[in-house]
Amino acid sequence: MLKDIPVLSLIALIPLAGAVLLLFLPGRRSTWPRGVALAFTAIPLILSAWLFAGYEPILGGKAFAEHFTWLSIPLNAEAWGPDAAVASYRLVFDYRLGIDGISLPLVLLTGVVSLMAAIASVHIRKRWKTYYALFLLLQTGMYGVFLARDLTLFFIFFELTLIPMFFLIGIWGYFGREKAANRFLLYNGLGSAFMLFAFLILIATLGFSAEAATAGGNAFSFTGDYEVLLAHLSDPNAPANIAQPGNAMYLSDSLKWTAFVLLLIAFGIKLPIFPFHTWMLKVHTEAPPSVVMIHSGILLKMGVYGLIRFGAFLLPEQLDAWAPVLATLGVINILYGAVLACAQKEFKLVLAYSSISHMGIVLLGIASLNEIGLQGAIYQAVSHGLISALLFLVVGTLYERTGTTKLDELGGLARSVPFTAGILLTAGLASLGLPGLSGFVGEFLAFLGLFGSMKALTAVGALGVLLAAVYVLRSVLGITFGPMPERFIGMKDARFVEALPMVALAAVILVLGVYPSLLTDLMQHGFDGLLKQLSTKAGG
Amino acid sequence: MSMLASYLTLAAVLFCIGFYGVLTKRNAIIVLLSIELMLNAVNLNLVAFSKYGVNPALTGQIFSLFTMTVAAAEAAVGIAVLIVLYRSKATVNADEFDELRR
Amino acid sequence: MNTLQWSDTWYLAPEITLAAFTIALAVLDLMLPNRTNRDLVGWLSLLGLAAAGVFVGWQMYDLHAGGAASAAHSLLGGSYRVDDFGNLLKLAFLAATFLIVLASLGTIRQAEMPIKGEFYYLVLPAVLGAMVMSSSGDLITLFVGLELLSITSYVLVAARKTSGLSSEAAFKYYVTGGTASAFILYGMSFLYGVTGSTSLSAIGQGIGPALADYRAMVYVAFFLMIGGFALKLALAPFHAWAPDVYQGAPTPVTSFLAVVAKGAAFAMLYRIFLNTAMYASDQINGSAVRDDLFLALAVLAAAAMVVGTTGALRQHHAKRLLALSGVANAGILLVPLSLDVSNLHASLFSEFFYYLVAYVFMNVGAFAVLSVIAREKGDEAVSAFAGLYHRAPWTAGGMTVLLCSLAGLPVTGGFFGKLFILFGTVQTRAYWLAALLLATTVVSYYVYFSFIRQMYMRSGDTDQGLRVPVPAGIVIWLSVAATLALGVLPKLFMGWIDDVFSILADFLF
Amino acid sequence: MATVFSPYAWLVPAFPFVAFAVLTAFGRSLSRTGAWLATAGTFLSLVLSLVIAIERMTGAAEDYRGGYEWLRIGDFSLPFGFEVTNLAALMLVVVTLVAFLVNLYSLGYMKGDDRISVFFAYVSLFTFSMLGLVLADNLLLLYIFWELVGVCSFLLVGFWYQKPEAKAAAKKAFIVTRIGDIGLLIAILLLFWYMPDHALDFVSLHNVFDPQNGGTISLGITTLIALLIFLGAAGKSGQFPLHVWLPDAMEGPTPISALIHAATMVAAGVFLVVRTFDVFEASQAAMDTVAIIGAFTAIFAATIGLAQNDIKRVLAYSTVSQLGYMMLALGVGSVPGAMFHLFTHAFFKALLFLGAGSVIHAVHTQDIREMGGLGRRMKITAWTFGIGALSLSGIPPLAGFWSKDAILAAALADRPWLFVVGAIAAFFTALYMSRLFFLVFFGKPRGEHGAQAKESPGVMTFPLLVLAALAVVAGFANTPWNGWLGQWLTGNAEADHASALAIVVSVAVGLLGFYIGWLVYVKGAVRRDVLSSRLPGVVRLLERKYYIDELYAWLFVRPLRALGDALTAFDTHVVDGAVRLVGAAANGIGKLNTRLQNGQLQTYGLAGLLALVVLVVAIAGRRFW
Repeated sequence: MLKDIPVLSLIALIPLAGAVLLLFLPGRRSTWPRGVALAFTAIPLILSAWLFAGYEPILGGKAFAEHFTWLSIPLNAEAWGPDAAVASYRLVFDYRLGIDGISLPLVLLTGVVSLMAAIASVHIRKRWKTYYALFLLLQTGMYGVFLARDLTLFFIFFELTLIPMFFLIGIWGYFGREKAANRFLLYNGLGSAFMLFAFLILIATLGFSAEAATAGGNAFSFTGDYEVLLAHLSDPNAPANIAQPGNAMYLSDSLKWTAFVLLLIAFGIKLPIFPFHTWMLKVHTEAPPSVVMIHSGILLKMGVYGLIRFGAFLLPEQLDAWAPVLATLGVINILYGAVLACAQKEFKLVLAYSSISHMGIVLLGIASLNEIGLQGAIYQAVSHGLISALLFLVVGTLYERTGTTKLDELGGLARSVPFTAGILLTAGLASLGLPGLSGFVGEFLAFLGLFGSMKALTAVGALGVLLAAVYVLRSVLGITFGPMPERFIGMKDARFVEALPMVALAAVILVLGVYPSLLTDLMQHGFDGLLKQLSTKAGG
Repeated sequence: MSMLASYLTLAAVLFCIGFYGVLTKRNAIIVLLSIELMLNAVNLNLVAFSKYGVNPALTGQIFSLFTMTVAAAEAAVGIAVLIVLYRSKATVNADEFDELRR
Repeated sequence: MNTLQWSDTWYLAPEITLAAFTIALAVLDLMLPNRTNRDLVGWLSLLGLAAAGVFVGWQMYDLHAGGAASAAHSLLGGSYRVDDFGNLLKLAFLAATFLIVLASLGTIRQAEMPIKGEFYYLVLPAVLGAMVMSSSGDLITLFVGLELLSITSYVLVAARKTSGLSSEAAFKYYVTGGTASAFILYGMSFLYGVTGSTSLSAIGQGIGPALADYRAMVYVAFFLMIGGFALKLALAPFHAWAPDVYQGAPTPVTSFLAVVAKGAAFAMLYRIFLNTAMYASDQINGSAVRDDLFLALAVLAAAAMVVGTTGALRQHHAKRLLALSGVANAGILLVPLSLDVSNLHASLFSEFFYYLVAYVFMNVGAFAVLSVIAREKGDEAVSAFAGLYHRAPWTAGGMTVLLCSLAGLPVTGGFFGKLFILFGTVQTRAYWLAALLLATTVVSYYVYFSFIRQMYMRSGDTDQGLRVPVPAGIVIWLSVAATLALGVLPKLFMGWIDDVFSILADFLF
Repeated sequence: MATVFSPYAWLVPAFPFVAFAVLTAFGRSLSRTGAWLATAGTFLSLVLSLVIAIERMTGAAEDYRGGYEWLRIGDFSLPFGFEVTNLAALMLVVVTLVAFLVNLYSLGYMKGDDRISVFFAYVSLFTFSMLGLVLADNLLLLYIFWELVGVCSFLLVGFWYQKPEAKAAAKKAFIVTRIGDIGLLIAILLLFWYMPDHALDFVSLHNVFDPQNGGTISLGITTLIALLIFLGAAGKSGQFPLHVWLPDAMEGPTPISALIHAATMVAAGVFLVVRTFDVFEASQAAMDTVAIIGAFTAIFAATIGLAQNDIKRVLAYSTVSQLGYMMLALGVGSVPGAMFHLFTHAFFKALLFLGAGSVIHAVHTQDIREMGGLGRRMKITAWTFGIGALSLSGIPPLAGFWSKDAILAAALADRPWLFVVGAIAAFFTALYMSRLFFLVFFGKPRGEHGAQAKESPGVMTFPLLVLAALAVVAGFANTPWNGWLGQWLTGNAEADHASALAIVVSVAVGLLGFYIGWLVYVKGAVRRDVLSSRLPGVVRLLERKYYIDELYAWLFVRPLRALGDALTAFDTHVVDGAVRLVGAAANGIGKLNTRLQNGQLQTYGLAGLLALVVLVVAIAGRRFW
């Protein structure tokens, strides 16, 4: 039954439908928008859970691939120019959705975190209608990014996340919201510009293919279809691989490197990789917590996903050659982020830098170029998504009550809000990689994978684990332990709507920590293609 | 050919003078006149070409007729605009027309 | 058959219609007593524009009636051509003018423009000029069209008689325009000199051989014209007049200048470059004149994009800002032409035209919103948009779409327009242009989102609802709809252009 | 002989876990019953582990292994299983027994604390993790539980979270042990990539590192692995230089000190080394390191213990010192010695802590200078504490004597100079224990509470009695003339290096130490400040624990803080500055344009002219010259 309905499109577009619907509903009070938003956020989650149930790693999700010809644009229908046999060139941007072991975990992550963030949006005080509409629009963007199987489509969805985020930060944020919103928009816009550049280069070379000859002569097309690009990559007869003068579609090594570096920067900004991380500090501190849940929980993962999906799969040689660079960058990320996290006086900043540190671990996983590491990277991405979402949920809840997130103004909250404090402690332990919680698995797999190839670097990176303990305990204990200021006496503990997502997220984190196979089984064959590529490169 | 060359040179000189006037003269009237000067340089060019150019024909001269007519119309409008402007600004100094800036 | 036949009048129907309406309306405007509202004239001119549009469409249908992929009808000895290039642009111009006039109905205040009638019937000859420019096959006709457009638009700019700004703008526009015409004309004269003809096709054939002994003169000819066009198109650094003029002119005229005048100049540029400059290279001693000329265009385009966008960063006056954005967009529009036309990249016109249409809609729409706000607040600063979200949420939403299109964000016409142009640059491996295009696009986010910040994140002095006049509302929503349509289904339009237009039949003849 | 009960060994940790789950779920509603419930859970596991142990003692049942696959990636798989060996069985008994007694004791000790259910939840969680650690059949699983016990210890040390000291101590405990954990983690990574088919379970470890089929892994790597594992062990077992957290950990409730920081968790390090002993045996360098570190820790901590005035800290340092002994034993290759001492030490050290707890309970202070004369008021506590003290000081025939003697004998046989060190440490041990004992229970009451101190309730004294009994008899499990325990543990008959010399010396130093203590603190024959007046420097040095904490502050804490601040500046000014610079650049170009817009038409024209000239010269000009 799963095969009959376009479940992927439903997942991607239902939130959009919700957003449109919202525009026509009364927005005086929060009830209507909130209800609709929750409903339209829950449905995709259910659908993706359904997907999860029906997914078979062996098939690699081929069963779910969807494709409508969206636009195939005639570039030139002339028999003109040097080779007159040419009938037409077409530019084919198709609507292609697909799913595999790499994207499915992230889709699930998106579903879970979005729903939790939607529930946690009780802290939003104004313009509910607009807020939830944008919130849903954002979801469409995110799902689309993880599901798209066409470069242009991917780019469009990627851009689509920028606009709602700009509003969400700029309207509902804290004091410095406008600056933060601008910073976000420009920096990420730059990133997507780099990405588009790389994509177009690839489309113009790898994407070139001859179609069935028509009456007028041969028909050629440029396509952004991911599968086609992959096929051409390994096909020696593809024009992109034929080095002869005058072949405008030849994908020379220099071009490959250009594309690779462009992609690395593009997704490095999202990830973020040092030194492209400063924008996300502002977002973390200025955006409303429920938005940061999405941002830190999912948006950063789009960088991870893109880097693997395109950087790794489409340009394996470059990745292979640059694995040490990536690993070094990863280690820098880990240590830099960790050390800075140790020095912050604002809890949100601690979390921001800890995100940088954790994303470094993802980089290590990617750099390992073996299955363990790559799975570790994805796993780390997912678990970090959940953990940071949970942490920011707690931050929001605490800010509601204490009105501050400065470490030196907080303290002893375990007495007045024991439940929240307990959750915070749990989340903290998860983020410092305590076994039995999801954080550990990703970390361990990433390190394990990289250790196969680069021992020393891994060992250095492992110091991050120690520093993680330092900054997490420093901040978390600073908030929950110690003597409590009088003004916090008589604070109410988390309400049900706040407690519900906390418990849910904590539960997921625990389950993933205790029984990782839940996710790793999905990824089982996800990387086969890439690994084959690499092995052949190594062989020949 | 030398004939042509001299005509062209003269035209070029005229054109340059005109352009120079446009760029430097403070009096707006003079500026308008300078534009006319440039157009006349063109006419000279056209006529010269139509006489001494490659396969001489009347086309050039006809072109120059068009040019003159149009130039006349243009000049008329220009003067009109200038008059309106003078009404509101009470000056014809081009460099005082800088209310629109930055 | 070099003389005008009766049969030819049919092909000139659109132009004739416009001319007729112009005269009729002028007379009518004189006749009407002063107290009667001149909107009547406005509606009539709308009628005229519509009629002309219908004729154009009819002719396009005719051209392809025989199922011929593409044909062109040339009359008056090839000095005037009715072809798809011309027709497409004519449609665009007519549509744009139609929207502008429609929007102006009800938004122009009497105080702003004492004699509205003039505006309504002077727009028509301006469009006529633009149409002539877009479908001439001869230097003379091109020049006449250009002047027709320019002279009328001088007057239009000055339409706000009472305001000194308006007339100053008119003066500046006049001087620049005159100088530009002079340059173009001077260049043309040399072109005529080296080839001995004013017909584009003849020049095209003659220019290759002429290179042998007149190379310098060819350079002079084309660079003079390039200079002139750069001035007309306000390509940086020839652009400095544009913000002043746009600011001084009445808003509808501003958007007319930004859209139609620009488009017409582009039409002329295409005519001249694709018919003559294309052939300015001889294989014998392979002088690279052609490449130089196109390179010059590319450089100008790049400069325009950079200067326009960065200049807009520091601009707080909405009209000046849009003027600078116009500079940047002119640059973008110039990119496809400046790219090397090879058998891989013959889609330059489709790219250009697609973006032009997108640009028409987003600009006209934006100007309409601006005029509505300005009319009500009498202030044309960007800050006038403050709190628009609270006052008119839907209008704010529409404006947001238009701005996204200007900024080239999906899913809007602007996005795909830029995407196609970008792809062209990458295809022809003009990576530096692509990089600049992308960079300026990112910078432009800041520029255009400054409106959005005002609308959504600042609270204006007042919160009572903003009344949007019906015609303006229609225009705004038409533009928004068109922008979105172009963004969601580019195929329809792009495919249509490709079916209709043939680079072989329309140029390179 | 097939084993009957071992397949159910997984139940042993299961009971406490259930208790933990129940308590966390609805702890608040059932405060005191919850406590009883936890105790009951531990009791069940105690029974079961006793059964298992007895079964294994009566007939030599073969080791049992069970489990399932935890994680499979491609062709690597990480199993998740438990293994019952004699060693495991012994540890099960020790852990469950002490845990049960501590639970019982806490019922009295923690009475009236409003978070008592939380306390018992933590304790149950700890018991579960510790048992899991004992049963784990592979290194990864062991590591997981290893971390869990660490967290429990952290939670319990910080149980009174409002005390800043508790907070600091908890943080310190976690972070310092974490250092060791990283070592262990890297060791695991190494093993994963070097072991044939990535096996991590102890059996294959044993086979791979077995001398006869050795050589599969190079000596260098082996040493590296061994040292990294030992780093982990040192972290947990408070070996020098990672011992600093253990004394501070005494901020936790006293029962916790008894359970975690004396009997079980801190011994986990020793257990780990024993579990992976094959790796160590394969590398002499590693063995030497272990032995030397152990010996040094033993004497180093003992000396500090001499100068402490906090009753619990004295005991803490003695724990460190005793753990040093165990490491020493391992270093000189005597697994039985180490395990035996671990076994006895668990009892008498738990006894001492609980006794100390009962004292603190009575006088509400931990400073021994404010105690005194409690012997008459708290008979049971005094007697049991005395037994514990004597046992620790190695006075025959108490348990401590036998185990310590075994170690010293082994050291003597292997490296005599280590034996000397050990003997001196033993002397100090006896000395500070006697000091402690006499100061607390003899003389006049000094603190204000001392006068009306009274004996603790039954739930608290009963465990004391049990432990005291064990502290007396446990030693006979392995005496020089019958090495039963050693045989049972290692399977092969241990070549016991029983030597008269060792016995004599250890007895001598023990008695001497105690005698001196008696002279000084009871009889007053020697003035107490004899040392502090003669060489104050030494005493100060000991009181300040050799300034190790200060050293660390200088070496790590401050540099880290400084680096953090430096990088923050770097981040805000350099990295972000670069970003701002880009923005400024764009703005700058814009400014140029604004400069041009001066409203002067002729300026515009001039700009155009210049541009045109440049364009022509640049593009066309190059063709002509």
